[in-house]
Amino acid sequence: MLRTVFYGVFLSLFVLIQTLYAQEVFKIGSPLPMTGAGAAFGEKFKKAYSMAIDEINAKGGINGKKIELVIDDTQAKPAVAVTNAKKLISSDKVIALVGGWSSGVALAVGPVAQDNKTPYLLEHPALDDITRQGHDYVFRLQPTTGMYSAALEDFLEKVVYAQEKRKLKVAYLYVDNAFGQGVAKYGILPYFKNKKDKFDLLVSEAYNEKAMDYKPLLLKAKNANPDIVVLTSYLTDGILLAKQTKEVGLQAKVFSGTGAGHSMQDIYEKSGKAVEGYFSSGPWHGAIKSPQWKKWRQDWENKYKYVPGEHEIEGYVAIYVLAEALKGVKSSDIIKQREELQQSLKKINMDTIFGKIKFENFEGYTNQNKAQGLTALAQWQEGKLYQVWPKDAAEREFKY
Amino acid sequence: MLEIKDLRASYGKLEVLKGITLKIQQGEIFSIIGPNGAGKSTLLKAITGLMPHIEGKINFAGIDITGLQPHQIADIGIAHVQERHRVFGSMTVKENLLMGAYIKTKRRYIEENLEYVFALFPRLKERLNQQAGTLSGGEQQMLTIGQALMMMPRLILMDEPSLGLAPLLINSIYESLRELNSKGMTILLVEQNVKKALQISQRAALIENGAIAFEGSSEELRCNEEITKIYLGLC
Amino acid sequence: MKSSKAYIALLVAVLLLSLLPLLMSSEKHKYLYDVLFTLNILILLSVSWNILGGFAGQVSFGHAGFVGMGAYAVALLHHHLQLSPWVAMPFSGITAVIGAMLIGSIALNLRGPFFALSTLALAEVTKLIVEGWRGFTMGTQGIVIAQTELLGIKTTGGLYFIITLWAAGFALLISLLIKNSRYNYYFLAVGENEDAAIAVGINARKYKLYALLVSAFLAGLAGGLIVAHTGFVDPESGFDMVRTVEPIFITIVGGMGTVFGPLIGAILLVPAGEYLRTEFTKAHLLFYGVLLVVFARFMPRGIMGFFRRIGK
Amino acid sequence: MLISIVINGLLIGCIYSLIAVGLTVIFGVMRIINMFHGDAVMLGMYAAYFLHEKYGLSPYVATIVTAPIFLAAGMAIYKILAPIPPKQREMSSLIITLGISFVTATTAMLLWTADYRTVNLSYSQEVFDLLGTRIGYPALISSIFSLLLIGGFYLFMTKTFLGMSIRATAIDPTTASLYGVNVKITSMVTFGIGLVLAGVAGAVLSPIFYMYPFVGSNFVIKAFTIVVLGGMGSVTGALIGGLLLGVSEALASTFLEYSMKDIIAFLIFLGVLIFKPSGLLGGRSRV
Repeated sequence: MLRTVFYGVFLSLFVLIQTLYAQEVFKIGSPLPMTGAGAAFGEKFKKAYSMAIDEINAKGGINGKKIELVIDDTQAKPAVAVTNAKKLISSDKVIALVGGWSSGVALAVGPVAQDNKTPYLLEHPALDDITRQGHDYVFRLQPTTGMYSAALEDFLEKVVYAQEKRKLKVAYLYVDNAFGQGVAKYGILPYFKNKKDKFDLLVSEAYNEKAMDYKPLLLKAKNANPDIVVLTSYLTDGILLAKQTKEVGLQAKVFSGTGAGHSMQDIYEKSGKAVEGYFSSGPWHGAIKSPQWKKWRQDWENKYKYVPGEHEIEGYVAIYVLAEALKGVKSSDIIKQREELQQSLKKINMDTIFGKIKFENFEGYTNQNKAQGLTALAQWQEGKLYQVWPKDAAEREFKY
Repeated sequence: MLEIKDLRASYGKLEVLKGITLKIQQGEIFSIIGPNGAGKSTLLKAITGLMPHIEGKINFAGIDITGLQPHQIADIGIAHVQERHRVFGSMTVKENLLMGAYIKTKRRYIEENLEYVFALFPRLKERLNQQAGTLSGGEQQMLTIGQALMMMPRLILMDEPSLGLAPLLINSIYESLRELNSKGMTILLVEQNVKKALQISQRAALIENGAIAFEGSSEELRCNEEITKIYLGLC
Repeated sequence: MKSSKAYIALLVAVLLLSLLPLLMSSEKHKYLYDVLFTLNILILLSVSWNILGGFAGQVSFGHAGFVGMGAYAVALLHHHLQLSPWVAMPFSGITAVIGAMLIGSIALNLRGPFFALSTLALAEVTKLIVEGWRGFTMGTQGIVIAQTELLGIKTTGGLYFIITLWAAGFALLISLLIKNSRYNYYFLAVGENEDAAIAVGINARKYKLYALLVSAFLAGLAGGLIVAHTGFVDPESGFDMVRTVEPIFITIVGGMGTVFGPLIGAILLVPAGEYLRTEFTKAHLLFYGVLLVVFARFMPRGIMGFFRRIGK
Repeated sequence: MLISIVINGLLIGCIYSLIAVGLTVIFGVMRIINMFHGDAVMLGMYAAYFLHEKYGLSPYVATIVTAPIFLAAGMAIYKILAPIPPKQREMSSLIITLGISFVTATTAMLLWTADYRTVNLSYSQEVFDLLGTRIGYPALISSIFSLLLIGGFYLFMTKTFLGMSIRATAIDPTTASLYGVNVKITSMVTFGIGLVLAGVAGAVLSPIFYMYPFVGSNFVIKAFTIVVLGGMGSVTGALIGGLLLGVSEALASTFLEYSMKDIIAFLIFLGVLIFKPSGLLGGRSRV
């Protein structure tokens, strides 16, 4: 009798330990701006991650383990983000880092991840330099700033120039920070420099994101009487620019943003519909023709009551990419787990609603997903942003 | 009218007034004289509530005003003209005079009081819209007295009106004080200019080291041996 | 505390804390060491602010400017001349001192709130120049600094905390030396009443400049130490206003004008801030704000002042 | 184009001035560096937003509803600051107001989320033509409203006893008390009025700017620039300082590189500090 009890207790203890062991989770850490000017974006990514994680966990997790998200507030400050990353790695013992929103934060977190051999997956910080440091623990699934304007450039040449058949005057205004400088330096400026025969870049100015009045700048652009106005903006400056463009009466054949602010639903309502007809060239909003994408978008609207854009899909897909890679993690030691995850990420080759994800080393980039099919030109038509270029990814005909 | 009983006041640990007892009669000019740092100005500050810690009793026209706030004492009818003619430099002369009539019950009489002040100091009327800070020292002194009159006080405390002024101006200021007094105004005058003070006042007290050394009629003080020693024979 | 005892206590504390990695592995407790790094940096910065604001009575709103200058000195030497941050480090302090001479030539003519606001403006101007001078400073894109090693200490690693510990100790030592020298009296005189100080023959401008230069050196050094650790700097983060605000908080909470006030303030506020941030991802600034209001309201002379009063 | 640029500079300058006026009054009277000011502007914006969304109130009319609340809030904050000994007041008030700023902004975020919001009026995109310059109606109305408010406040400060007592307290609180001014109450009311002006500035900004809980920090440094530029405590100084800043920024951003615009503002600021430390309009608390 005593023996049975003893065995019983022993057995149940064993089972208990086993289940405890099995219930161990994969922790994913994210340094995000949850306070300060970037808080609205931190909130977007938090929603995107949570949605994906809830779905995965509801289906039983990965290898029987659930995924858990740990967020630490960066206030969008690189120096704080370094502490965040170290806390997440050494104190929370996360298996991987994801996100960061701004390029400055990602530039600072990258070396910490590399140093501690912890995979760091970027889904939004876009500055080219981040994946040009040779860090083999840093992965990026979305296009870089230099790739943002690819679809616009294609469109301007093949459609606008082809139709007008004359040299076109261009005004370019961009936000003065790592993102804006990146798009300008790696994308727009070299492009127009190369195509001097077709385009005449008359105004090219960086502006302060926090300014209250852009009218002098817009008057300067108006004075040049441009055919094409290109803007690289975040949300708040994008809103003011759109409103004040109407106010000063700046007119052009084409107004185009380069993703970021111009591809967020917020800009339409908050600018009082001033961006109707604007184009936006940037990371696309997914493989919109696929049924999985349509379902995702519906789910999102049901859950959060608004139309998702590039941030939401990037965050959501990032978790699925990590989940896929986590399948290759077998060991129990966190240090080995991280190594296995890195190896596993290297081998990733998957189709997602954000397109094909495969991390490659090329032309000085390390673990950068190539951009083919990931940038698209979209246009604001009757309050919604529809992809219009390239043709095979178009939901609607462009209006021009 | 004003009764002060065993008044003590101190700055931190330094006791400046060591038990002062005084009575000021209605309608008189009472001079307080004494060397620098004897506590003359402190006495005035203690009366109008500018000293944070005082002991003793101050009674004004039957009201106990000990420990009241400066603005309450102003309400009760005591004007305090501080030394070095502290006007509101960046406000105009007119605004300065109007500040004198800040107490609600006196605002009704602004016009009459302005006339009264202008009659006494015609210079002020000429400079009505000038910034007070740009006035000469003498004019500023006139302005502060004018401000005090706008309060329609029952008692004016006057701190060193002659300080830093040319002799001719001093005479003119004192002339106005005499005129005010002749119309019934009670004045408590603190002066280093002993000669002037004792000429104008009916009674006077000598303060030394925070205590009253002598008190009596101005005539008595002028001929007092001690004072003669210090202030070189005024008698 | 007798002054000689204070020196010994300081030395012993720094030496003992330097041995901490023997007890706790710096590899395993990276976060702890990072918090200690932040703590040391803020002690250094607060002591720097206190020398100018607390000792000499010249309240600076522009410390972020000196920090930024130091940070950019290291970053630019690394970027253009490939100098290791270890070699470039001393230049961070020196650059800030040069900057302080320029700033001082304008600001030291001013007093009180005018001095404070002019230092704020000058720090902003420096930041805007760094932002605008893209060819040299990379503008808003920022500069990445590769991590380097010296004697097995990585600028990004846990052992780096020892370097910042010695820097904080060095700042406290300077603070003590000033407090126990005749300069303390000059500073006090100038801080209390500049006109009176000039009237008794003290060259007020000279002593204000001395305090400014010492303060700027330490703040610049802090900037250099931070940038080597973060590995990235842009104008927004290099000249972050927080680098002005935090030392003021810490010094006031600890006790302005005392040698150990900044130390006590930092030991209290840094862990509190860390705890609140990790515990309340979104609401941490709320609690931190309440903490500041309560401290500043009920202990306007800081913790040192509070205990001194109770001691009486 | 030059005329358009100057006009635009003046328009935005009016609003800069309005933000600075409240700050300058608080600073002039109490020597309190009010770091909460930007957050009061933020609260004014949100109040205008909600009153517009829920009750269709025009932001300009909404100021009547919010003014008493800001007055009370200002007086309450002054109650926290008042008991601090004068010697510590300058620094302690800086920290306390900054602490309150943290609490306010974070609470705003928890209540209203971090989302950006704007107020779009029915006439948001209508344009008025002035000397060949196109001006949006909201920008025009906001600027005129600001000017009227500053003008009204100027009259209040020069023509009423309360206004004069505020100025007198700023110059010399001791002397003011001897004329019957209750300095404590005056200071308290002044703080309240300062916040009312900040709240109104927020309402005026709401149709032409955007809001989020931490937006306040955008205004603080600029407002302090104007305060020092105009002379601390001076209402006309704040007006002229704001207009000057608006115009110089507009001109600088047209004829120089745009990023140089802020440098110009700060260089003007430094020039004033060097050559006239008391500000453009001289001594403190000249109206």
